Amino acid sequence: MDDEKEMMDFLGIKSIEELFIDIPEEVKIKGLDIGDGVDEHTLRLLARKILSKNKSSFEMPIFLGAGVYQHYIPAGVFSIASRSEFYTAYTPYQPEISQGMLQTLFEYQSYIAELTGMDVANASMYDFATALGEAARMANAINGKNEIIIPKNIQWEKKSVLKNYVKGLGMKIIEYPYDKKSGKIDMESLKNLINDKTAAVYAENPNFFGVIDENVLHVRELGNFVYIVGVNPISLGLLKPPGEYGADIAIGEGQILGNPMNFGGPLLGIFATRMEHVRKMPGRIIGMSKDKDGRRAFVMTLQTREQHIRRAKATSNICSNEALCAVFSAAYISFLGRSGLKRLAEINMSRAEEVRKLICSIKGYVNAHNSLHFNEFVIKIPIDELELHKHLLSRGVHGGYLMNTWSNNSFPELGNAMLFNVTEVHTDSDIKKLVDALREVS
Amino acid sequence: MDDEKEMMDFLGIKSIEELFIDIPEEVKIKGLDIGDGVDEHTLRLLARKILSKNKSSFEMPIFLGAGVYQHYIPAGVFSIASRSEFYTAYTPYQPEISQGMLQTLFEYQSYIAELTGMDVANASMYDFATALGEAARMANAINGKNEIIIPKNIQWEKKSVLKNYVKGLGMKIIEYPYDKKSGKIDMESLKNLINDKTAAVYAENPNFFGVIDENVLHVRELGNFVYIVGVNPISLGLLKPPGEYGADIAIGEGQILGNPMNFGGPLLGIFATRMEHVRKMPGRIIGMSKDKDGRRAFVMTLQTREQHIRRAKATSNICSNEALCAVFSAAYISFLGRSGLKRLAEINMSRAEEVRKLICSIKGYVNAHNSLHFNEFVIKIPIDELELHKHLLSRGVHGGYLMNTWSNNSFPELGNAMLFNVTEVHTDSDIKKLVDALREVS
Amino acid sequence: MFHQAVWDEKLIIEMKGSRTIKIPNEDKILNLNIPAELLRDKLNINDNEEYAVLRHYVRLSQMNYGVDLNTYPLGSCTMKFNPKLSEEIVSMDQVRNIHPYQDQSTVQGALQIMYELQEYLKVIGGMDAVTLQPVAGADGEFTGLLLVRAYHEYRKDNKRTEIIVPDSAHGTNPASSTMAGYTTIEIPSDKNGLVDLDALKEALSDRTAAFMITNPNTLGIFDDNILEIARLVHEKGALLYYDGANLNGIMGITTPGKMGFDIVHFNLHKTFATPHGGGGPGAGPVGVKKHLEQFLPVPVVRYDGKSYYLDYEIKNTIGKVAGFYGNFAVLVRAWAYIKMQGGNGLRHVTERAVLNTNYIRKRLKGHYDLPYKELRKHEVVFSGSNLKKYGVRTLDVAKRMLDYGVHAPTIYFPLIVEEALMIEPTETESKDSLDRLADVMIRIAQEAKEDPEKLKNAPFNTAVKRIDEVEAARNPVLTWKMIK
Amino acid sequence: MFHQAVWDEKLIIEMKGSRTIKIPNEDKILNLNIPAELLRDKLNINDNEEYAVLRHYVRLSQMNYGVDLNTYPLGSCTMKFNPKLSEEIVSMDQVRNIHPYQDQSTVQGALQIMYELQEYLKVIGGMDAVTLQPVAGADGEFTGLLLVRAYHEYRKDNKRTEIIVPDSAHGTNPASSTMAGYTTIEIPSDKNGLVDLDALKEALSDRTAAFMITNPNTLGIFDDNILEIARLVHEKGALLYYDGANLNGIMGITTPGKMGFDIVHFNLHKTFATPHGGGGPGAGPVGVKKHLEQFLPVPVVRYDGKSYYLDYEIKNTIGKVAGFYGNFAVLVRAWAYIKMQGGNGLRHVTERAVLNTNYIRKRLKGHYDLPYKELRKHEVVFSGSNLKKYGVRTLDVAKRMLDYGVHAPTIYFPLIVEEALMIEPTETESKDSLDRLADVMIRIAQEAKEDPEKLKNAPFNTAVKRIDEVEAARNPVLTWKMIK
Ligand SMILES: Cc1ncc(COP(=O)(O)O)c(C=O)c1O
Ligand SMILES: Cc1ncc(COP(=O)(O)O)c(C=O)c1O
Repeated sequence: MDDEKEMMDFLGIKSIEELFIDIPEEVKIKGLDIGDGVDEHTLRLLARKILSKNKSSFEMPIFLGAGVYQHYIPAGVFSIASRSEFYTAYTPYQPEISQGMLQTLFEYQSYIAELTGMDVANASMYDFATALGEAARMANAINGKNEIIIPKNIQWEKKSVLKNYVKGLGMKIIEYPYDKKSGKIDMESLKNLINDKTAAVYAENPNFFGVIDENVLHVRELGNFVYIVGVNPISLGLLKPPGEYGADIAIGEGQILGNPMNFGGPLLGIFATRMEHVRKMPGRIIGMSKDKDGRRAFVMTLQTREQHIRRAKATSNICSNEALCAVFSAAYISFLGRSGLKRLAEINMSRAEEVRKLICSIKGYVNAHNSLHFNEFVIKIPIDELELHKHLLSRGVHGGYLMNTWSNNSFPELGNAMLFNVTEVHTDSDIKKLVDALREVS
Repeated sequence: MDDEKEMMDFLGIKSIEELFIDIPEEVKIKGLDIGDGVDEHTLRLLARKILSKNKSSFEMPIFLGAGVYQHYIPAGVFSIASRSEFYTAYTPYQPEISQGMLQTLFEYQSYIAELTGMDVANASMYDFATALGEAARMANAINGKNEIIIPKNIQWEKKSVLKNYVKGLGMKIIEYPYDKKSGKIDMESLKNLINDKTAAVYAENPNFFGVIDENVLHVRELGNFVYIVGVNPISLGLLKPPGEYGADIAIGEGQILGNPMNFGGPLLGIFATRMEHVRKMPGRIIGMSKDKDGRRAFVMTLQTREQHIRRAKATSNICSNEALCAVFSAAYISFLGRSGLKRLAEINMSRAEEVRKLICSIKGYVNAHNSLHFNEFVIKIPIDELELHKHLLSRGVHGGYLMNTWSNNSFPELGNAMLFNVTEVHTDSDIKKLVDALREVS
Repeated sequence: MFHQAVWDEKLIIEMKGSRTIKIPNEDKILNLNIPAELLRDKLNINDNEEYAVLRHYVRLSQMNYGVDLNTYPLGSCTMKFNPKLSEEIVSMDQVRNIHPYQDQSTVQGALQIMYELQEYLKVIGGMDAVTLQPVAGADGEFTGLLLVRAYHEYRKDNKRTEIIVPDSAHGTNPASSTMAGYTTIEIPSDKNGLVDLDALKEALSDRTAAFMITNPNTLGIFDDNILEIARLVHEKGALLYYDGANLNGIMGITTPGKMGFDIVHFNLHKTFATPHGGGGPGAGPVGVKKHLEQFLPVPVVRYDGKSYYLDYEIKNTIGKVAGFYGNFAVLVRAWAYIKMQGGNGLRHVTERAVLNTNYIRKRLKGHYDLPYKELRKHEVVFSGSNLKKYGVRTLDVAKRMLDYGVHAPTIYFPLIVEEALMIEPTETESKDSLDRLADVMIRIAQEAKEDPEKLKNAPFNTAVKRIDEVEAARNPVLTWKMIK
Repeated sequence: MFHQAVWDEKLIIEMKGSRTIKIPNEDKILNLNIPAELLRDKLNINDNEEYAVLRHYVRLSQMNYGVDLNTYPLGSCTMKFNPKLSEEIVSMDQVRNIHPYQDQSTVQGALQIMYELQEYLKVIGGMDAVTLQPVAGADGEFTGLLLVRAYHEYRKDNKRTEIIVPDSAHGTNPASSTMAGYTTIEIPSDKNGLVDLDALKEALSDRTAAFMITNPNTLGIFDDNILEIARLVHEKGALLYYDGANLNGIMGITTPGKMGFDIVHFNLHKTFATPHGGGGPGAGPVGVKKHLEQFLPVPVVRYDGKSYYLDYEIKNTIGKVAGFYGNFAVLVRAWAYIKMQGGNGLRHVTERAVLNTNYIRKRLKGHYDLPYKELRKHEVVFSGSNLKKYGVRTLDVAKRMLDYGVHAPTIYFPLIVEEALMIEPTETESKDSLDRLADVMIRIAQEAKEDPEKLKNAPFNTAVKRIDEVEAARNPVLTWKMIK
């Protein structure tokens, strides 16, 4: 290309090789053996061909939840998030020219603070699991203690991430049991586990079983520790927020708020806390300030907590986070508004309850937990988990989460069981398809 | 809603009905019997379900052309055309705040003028067919004469549109024959049809048979009339443009330049002419000017030709046109550039020629026209058109245009024949599929 | 505090670079042996990197105003919200990548959508049959008038050479008449801005082919003589044509059919929320009463109870008015919009559009002249003539509005209102944004008094300052090869 | 003449309206009987019309700078062209709407793409195995260091508590060490900006778990002692970690594997052209040599010749570092990018990136101080200290650049360069835009002399003027409920 030639002339070099003379011959390679490049159209065909091997939730009803959820996403959310100026931006290092992203993230933080009832939220963590890891570390930073007590009925992946996050601190993870009948926190046992080594107690509402647990309202009373609560943010359109029952840190999965499932990534870690702890909080924070003319302006703030300034002493190593997912969520919440969020929570509870009743009316399918559920529930099933799963697939419907098969048998007391998720997107005919197929093996 | 209430209060009305008291009761209706509205997600599901009954060119190779063509469209073209500021704009009535669209359309006009070799182009017509209609009317406006001579081998739809466009003027449409062997203009016959009533002669290159016809270079010599040439704009990356062989008006289908097929609409009518005729030209025209500070600026110009000013005396009634399609095309041409346009024309000719040879090598399939082709060619086939068509479909490939079945038997001399189109998007495996299937009925 | 983005953007031809986009099968080129006389030798189009091109147009887009940015109160243009789901739907392969000649068994989805849309438009228009083929409002008018002609010719009623239009009509109405071969007779409006019945009676004759109006008219006023008008027109053997650009003022309340019209065109890009694309593509389907059905363009979509098909067997069809079946991708969007709204939704669209208009009407009254009666439907036309005394024209008001980040209304139309400011807010503007619009216009009326020079020099906050339009027309520079 | 768009945009909470978005199954609500103590009573989030929301964010977007607008020469960030086809692909249902727990037979396409990407990254990194799970560069570092720890623990080599990093390292390197439970030992760079071998030798001990560097380093200089460094580190029983954020400077020329590294993380959102999204999501896969494979996070994607599957059976796995399999939609984009480039293409990416950097380096030399040697790879770090005499700081230069519609380079990093201006043009900038960047920076150096006050007050042409960051940190207002 002419331009390359001109630049080379300017540099006084004859060949591009000369730009690499500082690389020792011994380490040079012959090239990358990964095939030739293709034109866009050929790739378009190829991608369609490969991806057509996937079955999306538009091609098959799917009743999976367990951490990642299907919800209706307004077309406008995609439209906003695909604005070039948002998605091709870097972190807003120059705030004067990045007000759009900064204000949007400020709105996201405000939304999360309102939903969770906490004072402040950061501009995102990677996902729910790493948010838990960060929360545990933050608890340690707050009170210097070394034990975190978590529910036994936690998703194993989350526990595994937590383990890795606290490993470096040498923190100990202790599990508290749940009540077998209700699926709720066994408060007595939890109480007994708490002592002066307790850095934090972690509770979820709704929990991994989809159970809405009023015990979370009373955990705070059990002692002096950092109380971490994990929530489904959509449930907060209706349910009391952690900030109102003494949580120090609220975390959750923000994918639920307007982000597609994307095979589990990107997700969006929600992280909110009390103002008194803000300087211990990991992650980016956007603040409101003024410009030279006194006009309102937004800027990244409290950066002295962060790696690029504090380096080894930073609250976390997080740098790139999930800003665009937060944009999706801000837009999503804005479209729904208070009335929409409330209604959405109600629809989810209603639909799930309806389906739960339908399933329980089939012989052999038994309600595992005698409680209020949000949009998920565990059903004890009459045959082997994997067998039922395959049967459903053969009927063109994807069942729920296999409670023991996929969790290294974490829940032996349940026997064969499935965790079903139902949201506003499941149509009557999806539900019929599921129930009919279940009935075949009752 | 609260806001509606507030506005009603401001207006001093109690019910919305009061805003319709000026409508006589006799004409009021009870409502619209078209069902209830649905939420976005339900519609999303419904649209996917209905549309899944279509088979797109990504699901089945299609060898149809005949006016609408499949080409590779860079993803960037869609990205540009889906910028809100472009697609949600109206006609740029306030140029100061619409420079983006105006400059883009100015670039489009420039591209069309360069490609066709004409002095000026308008900012779009509806499609090729209506562009022909407008060209005929413009010829009449230029010389006041009343006959237009068009090729016998013209797409019937285009002829039908032309008829409607000239009907009001009482113009006569006369057809000139083509040479059966070559598929090219029968120059002798054409010459004999031209006389002092001839308003215009219309010729196409490549023509409806896909034939590249050097006779178009010499039509200008046949007399004094408005010479209208219809082109495939992509062919102009390689072929001599109408402006260089005496055309007064060049028209064509701009869909080919970066617009999707869209089941035949929207399309994009290309329209270019000589400067001397510009005030007779239909359609919007963007011009370059200056603002108060002397900076370059763009604006709609020569509007005194148009309906909103000249009303009954306008050059045309056209108002909304195909501006966004012109944006697609401007972006498309920009991505390809001169080198890309030339190469694209070469690929199209090459691929089509390759396939033509392959097909002609099968017993029973005969080349209809012994000429150079662009990206289409007519093949005489061994069995009934519809039968072959169905056979191909049963093999998962969509054949070409059925020359007689779909044209009210306009080409009896061809017998059973198919017009195949091949472009850069047809893969080797698409071609194999077609040829294999054709071979089965040889 | 508004300022539009300003990029000092070159013309693409002034940029410099190399092509980076690859074309499929780029390296498989045969020797083509094209005779030299057929080859072109130069082409003044330059190569550029993909990214340079992309940025060029993204920057240009930022220098353009769209309804996604803010209020766009262009009267007669119905600039309403373009639902994003419609854009999502039309970006599917099954819309974009199907060919019009495909075997009908492979495009059943497309045909179903077209069929359903035909049915919906029949109901909304109160008509008996619909063609989706016309690709814009003006094309719909032209088609409608070809149908008028076919009707009279069929009846051997050959002396009908005139189309009557009111002087408040949109320019496309007379222009379409001309295209269809008719002489346009313009009749003046009465003192209420409505059809002057006496003038109409006088103009009507056995030379009259049709009377073209829109109701509510371009002033936004509903003509309650409509049944009388229909009677007069029909009595004379002429047809009554409805310019559907103003349908947003009556949906679900009445229909053109009910009012006595024989023909109506719909502007899907106005009433049915398809984007305007900076000036198109639109779609202008035409509905007709029974007696005109046999003349419709071919094909029409029909359903035989099992599948959808294109019917070319229309007895006395006028043939074709556009290359294929109309602007399909636009039709799909309109279909989606109607599905989302449903019957009640469309009625509410109209109610809210009319409420919004009257709200603006009352808020601006006193600041701008308001000729004719108060109650309006989908739009309202003010006059800026009260500002003339400060040397300020409607054009200046319009330009100054741009400085506040709001698009101007349609100006100098309809022609019967001096210094017209034609405002159509549509139903999708919130009260908030209506108030903002009103505040800006009231402030400008004030500025006209206090600082008329500012208005005459406006705009200041747009990508360029006021443009010399006269010079542009006097010395036209229409392509880059004309740049000196 | 540049001016960024300015909209006087309210906070969404300050707007006023009603919800118009409908939710599926909105009307099917049972009586839920939720105990009152569990219900919330207020929620300070307001309702708005769909369209009002849309416009709000579209307007905000216009007040944001992205690489689709113009040059974004942030050093270390590799702001290159984000191919639009990748965006098209990830918008397909088969990417967006699949659940991570779906039966593997229903996600074979997803698994194939992940598998292929793993394979490509192995080759590009010169590694033996790859995990795609880490969701950002820093997460990759953390994962890499967990692998370091697992490795030493497995070998019962338990006294290794230190990670050595050069003082030119990115802040995430020491921060990740801390998260993994290590003490960070920072060693100074030598006079050439490279690893000081003596300092390294001194720091290395049997307490050293790993040495983390990037080569080319953050100055853009390739350290040709790399094989010696590897030898020294390995000799001491420590591992050598490669921060892959700078891979754009060597692809196809050399690999971390070839240089002797044991572990590398890739920044797909840098080198592999996935968008940065205003600060994420990214993806930070980690590659390792054979001896570390048994510790990788679960699952890894494998292929048995017939189908793809998630393998959880990794002997001594560290477990999980993120909820599922990594940022899948980002992985798909990177896969698409690599497919489009191919091996030669990636090599050319690096060649052009390095050419562009050195072009800028030479154009700016003399106008800004250039510490250390001339030849650079993917980036170059200047110092603004030559402008200090005019009272101008690098921050002022950066702010002034914004006035010309160009983003500023990374500033004040790496820490070893005073008043650092770190420029990484990437391969996707055309010569045209490089010249524009250079012209702007040269002009600003001139302005610093002639009109330093202008620089200190810049920017003027952005949505807001210079922001008071100190005040923001002193009185933090972090949500709208904190606004007084
Ligand atoms: C009243 C009226 N009639 C007809 C038209 C013409 O419609 P189109 O621009 O789609 O051709 C318009 C368009 O502005 C209009 O406002
Ligand atoms: C050299 C270097 N290392 C690591 C990182 C961290 O990557 P991420 O932001 O993806 O966590 C960066 C990001 O800027 C970087 O430049």
